[in-house]
Amino acid sequence: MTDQTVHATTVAPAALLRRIPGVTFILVGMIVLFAVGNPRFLSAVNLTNIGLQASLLLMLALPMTLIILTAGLDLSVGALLGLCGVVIAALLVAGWSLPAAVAAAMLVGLVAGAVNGFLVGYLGLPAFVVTLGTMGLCEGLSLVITNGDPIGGFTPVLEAFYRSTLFAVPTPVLVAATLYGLLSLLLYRTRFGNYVFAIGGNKDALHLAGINANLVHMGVYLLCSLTVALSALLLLGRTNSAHPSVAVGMEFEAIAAVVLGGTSFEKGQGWLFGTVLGVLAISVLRNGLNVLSVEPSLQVVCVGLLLIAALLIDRNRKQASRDIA
Amino acid sequence: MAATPAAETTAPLLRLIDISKSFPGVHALRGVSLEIHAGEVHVILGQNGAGKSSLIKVLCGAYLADGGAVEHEGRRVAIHGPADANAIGVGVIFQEFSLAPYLDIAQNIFLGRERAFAKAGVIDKVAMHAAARDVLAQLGLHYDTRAFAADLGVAQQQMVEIAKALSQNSRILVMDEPTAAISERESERLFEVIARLKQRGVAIVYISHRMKEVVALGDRITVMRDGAVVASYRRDEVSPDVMVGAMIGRSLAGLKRREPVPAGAPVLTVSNLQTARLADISLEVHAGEVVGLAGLVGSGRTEVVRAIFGADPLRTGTIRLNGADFAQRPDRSTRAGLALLPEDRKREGLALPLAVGENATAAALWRLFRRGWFAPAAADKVCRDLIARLNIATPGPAQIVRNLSGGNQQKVVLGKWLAAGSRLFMLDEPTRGVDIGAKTEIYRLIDDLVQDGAAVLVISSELPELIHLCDRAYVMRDYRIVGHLGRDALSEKAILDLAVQQ
Amino acid sequence: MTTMDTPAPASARSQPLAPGTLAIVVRLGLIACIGVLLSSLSPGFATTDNLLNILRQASLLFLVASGLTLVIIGGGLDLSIGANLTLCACLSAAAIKSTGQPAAGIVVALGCGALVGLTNGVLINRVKIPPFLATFGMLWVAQGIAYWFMAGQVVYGFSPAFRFFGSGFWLGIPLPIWVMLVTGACGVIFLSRTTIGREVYLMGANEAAAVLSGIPVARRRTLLYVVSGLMAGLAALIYVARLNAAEPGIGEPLLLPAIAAVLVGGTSLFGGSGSLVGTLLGAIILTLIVNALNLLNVSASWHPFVTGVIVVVAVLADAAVNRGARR
Amino acid sequence: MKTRHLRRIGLISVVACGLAASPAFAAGEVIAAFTKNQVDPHFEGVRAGVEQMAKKMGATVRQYVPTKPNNITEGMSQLEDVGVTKPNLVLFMPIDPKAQLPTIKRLIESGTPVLNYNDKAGDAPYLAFVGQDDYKLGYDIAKTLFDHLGGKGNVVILEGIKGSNTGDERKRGFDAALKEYPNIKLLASQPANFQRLLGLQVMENLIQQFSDINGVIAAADASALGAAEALKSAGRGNVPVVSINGVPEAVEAVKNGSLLAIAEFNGFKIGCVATEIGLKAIRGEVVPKRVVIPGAVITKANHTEWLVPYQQRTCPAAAEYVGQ
Repeated sequence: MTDQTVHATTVAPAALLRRIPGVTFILVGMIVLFAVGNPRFLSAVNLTNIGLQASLLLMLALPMTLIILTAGLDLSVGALLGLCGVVIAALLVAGWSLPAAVAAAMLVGLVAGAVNGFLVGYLGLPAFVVTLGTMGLCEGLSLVITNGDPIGGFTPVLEAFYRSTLFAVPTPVLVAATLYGLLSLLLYRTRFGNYVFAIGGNKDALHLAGINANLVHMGVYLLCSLTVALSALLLLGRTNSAHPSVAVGMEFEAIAAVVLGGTSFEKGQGWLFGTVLGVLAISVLRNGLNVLSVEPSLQVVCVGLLLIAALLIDRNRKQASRDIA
Repeated sequence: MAATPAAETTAPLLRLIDISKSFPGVHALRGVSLEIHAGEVHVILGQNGAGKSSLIKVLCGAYLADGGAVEHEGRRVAIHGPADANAIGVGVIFQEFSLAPYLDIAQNIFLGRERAFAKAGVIDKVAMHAAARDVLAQLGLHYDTRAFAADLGVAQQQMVEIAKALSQNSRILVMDEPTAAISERESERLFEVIARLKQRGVAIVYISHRMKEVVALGDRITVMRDGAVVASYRRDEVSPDVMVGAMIGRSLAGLKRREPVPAGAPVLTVSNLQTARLADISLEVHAGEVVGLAGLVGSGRTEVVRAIFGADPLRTGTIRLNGADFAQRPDRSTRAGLALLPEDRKREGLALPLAVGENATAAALWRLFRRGWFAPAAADKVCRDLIARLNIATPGPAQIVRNLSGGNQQKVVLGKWLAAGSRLFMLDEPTRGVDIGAKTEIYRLIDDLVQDGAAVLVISSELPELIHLCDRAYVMRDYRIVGHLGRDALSEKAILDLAVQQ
Repeated sequence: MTTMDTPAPASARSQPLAPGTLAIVVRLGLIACIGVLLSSLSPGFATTDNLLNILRQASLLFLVASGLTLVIIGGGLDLSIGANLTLCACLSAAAIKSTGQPAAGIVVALGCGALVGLTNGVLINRVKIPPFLATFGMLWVAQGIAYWFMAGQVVYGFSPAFRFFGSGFWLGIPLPIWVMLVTGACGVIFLSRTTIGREVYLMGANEAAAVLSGIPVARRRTLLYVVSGLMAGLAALIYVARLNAAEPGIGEPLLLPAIAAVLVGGTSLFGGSGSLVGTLLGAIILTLIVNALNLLNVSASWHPFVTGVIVVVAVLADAAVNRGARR
Repeated sequence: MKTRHLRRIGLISVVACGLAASPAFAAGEVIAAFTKNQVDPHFEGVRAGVEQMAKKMGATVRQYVPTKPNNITEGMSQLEDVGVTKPNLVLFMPIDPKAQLPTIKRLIESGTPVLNYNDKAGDAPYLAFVGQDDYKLGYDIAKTLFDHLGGKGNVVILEGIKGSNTGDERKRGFDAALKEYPNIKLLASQPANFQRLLGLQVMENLIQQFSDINGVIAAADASALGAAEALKSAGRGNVPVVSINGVPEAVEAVKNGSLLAIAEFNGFKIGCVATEIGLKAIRGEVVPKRVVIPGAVITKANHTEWLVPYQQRTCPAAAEYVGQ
């Protein structure tokens, strides 16, 4: 310690351990508990169920992680998911081909992402407000397009795709896993990923490094909205019909999953894999409560308690590690 | 990255000609001309608001100059953005670091230039970390490049900044008050690095308030005032007095020590205070005294005043005010007559988006309106009185604090505590980022306070300031008080001897 | 140096409209425009009955949004207000039913609201959970308790004395409007004429500075969440009295409209700025728009879309004004 | 720190094991009963009917209700999860038939017997369908109102949730009745989503828009009760309001005159009969494929039967309705 400026800061294994969010403990606890409560909980069928139920939430929560890393938020993902589903379904029913309909949904996602990204990235408006607005717009548009009626009777290909498996793994799980792989490559191995952390941590620094930080910022929202537009295919496959408000509210669950996974709302601190853990925790809880046939009203309470308990653990651990330091 | 031989000092590397920049209502720069030579340290001196920051921003492409030209090695260049500045080798180390807290050292060093390590868009992390270690090694540093910037100390972050600039082959390195937030010891380390850089032919533009550094480092010194260059010297042709004179437009005698006031009864008695980091802190401040809390940055000075104020939890120890115990909570401390002027006034001292009036009465609402009913007229009057008493340059209490200069902002923070009727003032770096004019006024105010029987505990990294102000001082190292210096023993050397572990 | 020596010029008073005042004026103008437009398009609009109808609907929205406004000005967020309202409504309705005393219902509703608010405050202050998540968690907990308590039933049928709060008139004006005016006035006085109100702005603008100015921020914040909970409790009473029933689904659909009313009212989610008058106008604008669409025979499917447009426009306009003011 | 976690996890485990264990000890068949939300008392009627009949026949019931009212994806997840617990009988009502049909088909294919009740859930090999004819309920109640009005006047309709089978069928019934009464004029038809507050506010606005409303048809009790409140506070309490369902609160409103009449959509009976038919089917008896319980029109004259709380009612025998 004689020369503190030269002294190397090392990444201790403890630091890695510290990254594991508190929800992991709860997740493990829940799995043990549910498995004891009903041995079928760990059956292949049920694991498939959990995977299927988690995959759509994961599709929203993963890009949401990137947005939260930029110290932002996207409340519009649920409504946008619904809107893109409605657009695809309506166009399919109107006789468009699947690729054309998907392209149209991507366009919708592009516009939504561009609006969010421009207002947040370029104009610096608070993301909560901006995306709350676009959320209203998307939900409203879905209602206007459908006039409130669900749209069904389109090609069964989507459902078949949703229900297909590869090596006994459901395709949606593979899709979500692929997205995780791609995003983690993007986040940890590319320039774009570095810039995402930099925007949340110090956007000016990125600007001064000669990078068009606003564009990157907008790009994160675009990426999110485009992913959401593609996820609409999974949603359609799952529900076999398009409802204007089917996914409204999922944004809050996605955000909760991200934060459960240890990603902070500030400074670009976070971990993509934590989001996977957060999504799993929510999905396992819901599935397990069903498998154990817990009374419906208690299920509602349990969701709230999961959130509070996980954050409580994180808080305690953070305090403990600070006390040691 | 190869070392460039020291260039001819006769031909300037970069020449700024007649640069001007104005904002609505303000001429930030008026026809500034400057020559920057390779292998030289060019110090820019000036009070706050003299235009130094604007100049840097023009240099690094953050501002677009309204008029004037820039010549790089004799050729006209245009700086339209950070990319243009990078292209001619300008690197800036700002006071507020441009590091992303949750990127590691290597990622921070090469932020924006990852392409060099990318294969098909994927970054080769091994190569990047190796390169980062190389750059740091050139500065004689051996950091673990996987550490997050968030886990580094201020000085270490600064070194990473320098490494970052160096890795960009910066030929011109601009440093904005680099020693403002680091200890003397760390400053020495920095000066060594600067010397190394000079040898390699890097031109350094060094901005500082500290005359000692200016004299020690500067090869060429330019003084700015009101957005214009008032004088430019070579080091050997100028004395500190002349430079200060140029800065403030008149000659100022060196700082004399403040006349002591007869000390009264003890106001603050701290014994055996211990917190998560601090150990064994005992000190006493009497009425009519200015007591210094000296030590390097990171030695625990700020933590002591925060703990006394109740902002951080205590483990053990007693704190008495006028002989009585009081609850260690900021609201109770305030009501008991304690005042804390925090180190970082923008983050902790002021609500920047609110008005001067709202800020000035923030700590005094309980005292001015004991029943809890707020009267705007009364608050307005209190605020106008403070503005007059402290000579705060503002159009009125309704002015948003963000729009004031640093010195005037600091006066608002002080005014907050005057309004609260505090009897013990704990001032953490009261003159940081404050121009000389405001500085003298703050000194005068401190003097007034003790004349009036209040007690003052001052933290400062500027030793001359401590010696000027204080009747005596405690010196800290590693979160402990390691010594006490009475009025006669108080000297820069004495403080440094105690503050730096031998 | 010259500026330093000259004392502040006294002309500072005669500066242009502060952004806050401007925002209020703009909103009043907007309401007037919609009003003029509608009365020319639809004869049914400019009747006393219709205007009172709009105000009565707005009053319910305002009551929910008012507590939220205070919380947001203080730098927080309360997503649990809707679920809190549900819980208060269910518990108080049951209390009135079982005791036959409206007073019991009032006590239970306010007590329950305050308790949920207090829990929010503790989670945020003590456990340091970000407000967004703490109140989101409480949303689920309160909703779940309401479901459990009601077990699928509806509590209905109250004495006229209690129903007077929701459907009565005084001086020809529906009582909810009076409640809105009285609580609004109290709120405005609280924010502008009490030291605590001033402290709320300070802590919203810069929490750290507020703490170091000796403002007991944690207690103030808890107070705000308790007030927000109390407002949810009060709103619950009015809702129960108005609907003559309590069911576990009444509160949840109110959350987003309440946030929208706050935003349209010009309160910044960054904290430290905003006003209850703005929220009142925001609630009126949102109600007015739906009323207008109805009178113009626009399909109900368009309501959410148009509301979304209004929110976006309001936010963009405020951002533009603030940018202008900052320059 | 670790012990604290362990203690916490331990506590949670104990609670959850208790929750898990309770149904496991009960004897007889396990019935999984689906309802759409925990808000509408109609579904409480269904649940009460199922519980009563199951108890009578020695079976155990597990209730599945989405945590968010009428949430389609949650309803689907619960169906999938039920596939894991393998109950002996599933009583299923769709939140959305199109969305849930494929999942329910797979559940049946995996060997779980499913009975469809309350709402039609598309075409799948169900044990049976037990429900009521929403179209007819809509038609009957509209006619009741129109006759009350003497065959002429202006009416407004408060629709249900668009796209729900129940809502659409009822609306179709209203429209069919309208066609038969040329002198009845439909002023407006707006969705009130079976909700009370929406019923109240939509009605408030309609009152402002039309000064000459003679009658109101609501697709469900909650929105009808809201509308009746709006009319009463506008001093138009004499405008007759009719609705469909017949939850005790609404029946009381018929008793005191706030509502004119209700077409009986009896969740309790549906629950009872569905459980009886379903249990009989899995116990090997031959059961009818389709049981439609007729709905009476509840008026002041005959309302007392429906005032009884669900828990105090007695299940009718399914035989009463078979063959009707």
